[in-house]
Amino acid sequence: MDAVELYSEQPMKGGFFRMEKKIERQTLILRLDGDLDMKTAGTLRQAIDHEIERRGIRIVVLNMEKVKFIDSSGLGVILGRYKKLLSLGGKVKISNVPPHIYKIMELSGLPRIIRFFSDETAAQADNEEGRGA
Amino acid sequence: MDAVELYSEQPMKGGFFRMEKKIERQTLILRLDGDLDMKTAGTLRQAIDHEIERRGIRIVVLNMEKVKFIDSSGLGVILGRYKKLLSLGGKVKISNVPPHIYKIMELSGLPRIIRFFSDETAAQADNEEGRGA
Amino acid sequence: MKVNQLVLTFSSVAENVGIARMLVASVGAQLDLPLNDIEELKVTVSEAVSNAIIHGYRGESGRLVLLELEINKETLKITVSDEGCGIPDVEQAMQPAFSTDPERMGLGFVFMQSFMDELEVDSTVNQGTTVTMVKYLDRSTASPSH
Amino acid sequence: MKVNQLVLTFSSVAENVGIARMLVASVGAQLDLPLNDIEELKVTVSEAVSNAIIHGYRGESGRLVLLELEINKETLKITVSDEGCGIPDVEQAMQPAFSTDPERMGLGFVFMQSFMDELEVDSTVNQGTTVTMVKYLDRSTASPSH
Ligand SMILES: Nc1ncnc2c1ncn2[C@@H]1O[C@H](COP(=O)(O)OP(=O)(O)O)[C@@H](O)[C@H]1O
Ligand SMILES: Nc1ncnc2c1ncn2[C@@H]1O[C@H](COP(=O)(O)OP(=O)(O)O)[C@@H](O)[C@H]1O
Repeated sequence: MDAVELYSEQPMKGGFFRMEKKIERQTLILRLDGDLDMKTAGTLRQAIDHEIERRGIRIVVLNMEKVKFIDSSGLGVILGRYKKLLSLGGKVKISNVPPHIYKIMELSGLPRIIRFFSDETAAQADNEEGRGA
Repeated sequence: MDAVELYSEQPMKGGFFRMEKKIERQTLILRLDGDLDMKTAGTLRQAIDHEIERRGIRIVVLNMEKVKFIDSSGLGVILGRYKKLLSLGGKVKISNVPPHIYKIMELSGLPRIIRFFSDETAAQADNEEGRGA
Repeated sequence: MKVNQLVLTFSSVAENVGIARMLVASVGAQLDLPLNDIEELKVTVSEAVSNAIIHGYRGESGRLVLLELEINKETLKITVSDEGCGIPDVEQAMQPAFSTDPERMGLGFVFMQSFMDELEVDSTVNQGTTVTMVKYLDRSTASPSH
Repeated sequence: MKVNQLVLTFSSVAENVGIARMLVASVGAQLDLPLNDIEELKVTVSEAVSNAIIHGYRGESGRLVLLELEINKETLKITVSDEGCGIPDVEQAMQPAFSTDPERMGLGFVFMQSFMDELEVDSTVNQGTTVTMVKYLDRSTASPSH
């Protein structure tokens, strides 16, 4: 079979964002999917703040596996939630970050402030250790 | 698991086109992949004309399974190859057309002129029958 | 009331036809239109932009094509313009199967007409052509995206 | 020599940030840039356009943002402009972590600077801001797309 490459282009995605919410033993797990930018960051902020205020959530795990894009608006909301939870004695943890998203997060210095985990289980395990200590 | 739909959008594709070429018993099979428009239609025309002239190909099967987009520039090149082959005693056959591509082809009237087949095998089988008759 | 407006002005090169299609597709997605409508909008824009480049500018690159997308409450207005050779007889040009190029099918205007609710062609020889098209958005019955 | 030029003028609404990113991504794909470079271009455009909407127009919709992409033989030039409030002290604004909005990180210009080879900010208070950025294209060593 003779493959003739003529003109090729990566599939493109526009501004798409959704999330799945899960609450387990006072921990809010959010599985984010899509682009985290000035259009969508507010939705993430509201979702987290809502659970902090209504349910007294203090640990938030952000599963970033399906995040396709992040910029400083998205990073700012994550840092903002980290600060808010810190003042309440809680924390933000991040899991399943794809490599190209990690690069942007690294440039922002976020991994020096917030802990990153390979998956949700690791993030939650660390939670219990933290409480046990 | 609580799914919160916030903002959702279909994945997008830009102008991408490539093809795979296969020659079997005087039949040229082209597996097209991507967008067939004014940018890429010329490449398809050249590929077919080249095989007609250099190898005496008379039957062309266009497998459209992976065609994502077609407009009148793409349809025009297919009709043009049909006419050229007709004058040489040959023909163009089309297989594996996705439904949304078929809709556009139908509007153009092409299915009343060129025969469509569910897959390459059916297209080639008809070929042999045609020759046997 | 104009809700959102995007105008893309671009060089008359074939590479940009795919980009013009992608722009209308992403606006269609933003409007939560069904996939089938988005496909039709892509064909519409592809035809109008191809005409501007192929006929209006006769393939000459380095000229400019304008694609305007205006989202109103109940309509999507698409305008494609060039400052090319113009059309001497618009009525004739819009006839199905009419083409000044023997290699082409003369289906561009047929597709635009089938897929849009309104189509107006304004052309002046040696000054250029503007194709204005409107699609009605039935947003009340729009189904959630998925 | 200007090879290709695309200018997108659009309303200052958040929905359009994703569309602006998609435009630069498809131009990057047209240039056969590596995926990583395309990601960086998307962040760059996202930051500059967000700044125009958030800071320049203070979130006011119905104003216009301009995104210009100019593809030359050896460079991709990206210009983002608004006719908004302008920046009184550009040098200060470009400092890492500086932001006039306590909720924001002050990283927009940092990202633009990291991802582009040249960055110039031209701003006049009450008249607007133009950010001009250049990326060098090393097309001789560009690998075939796949
Ligand atoms: N933008 C344009 N500038 C000049 N002539 C045009 C333009 N658009 C269409 N035409 C004329 O109208 C004819 C019919 O157009 P169309 O229905 O799109 O078919 P086709 O592109 O296949 O010729 C063209 O052949 C051309 O002569
Ligand atoms: N287009 C603009 N119009 C007005 N002010 C701007 C513009 N772009 C940037 N600024 C100013 O420069 C500051 C720094 O911008 P930036 O580095 O992108 O960080 P951030 O957006 O997080 O504030 C902004 O807080 C704002 O005061």
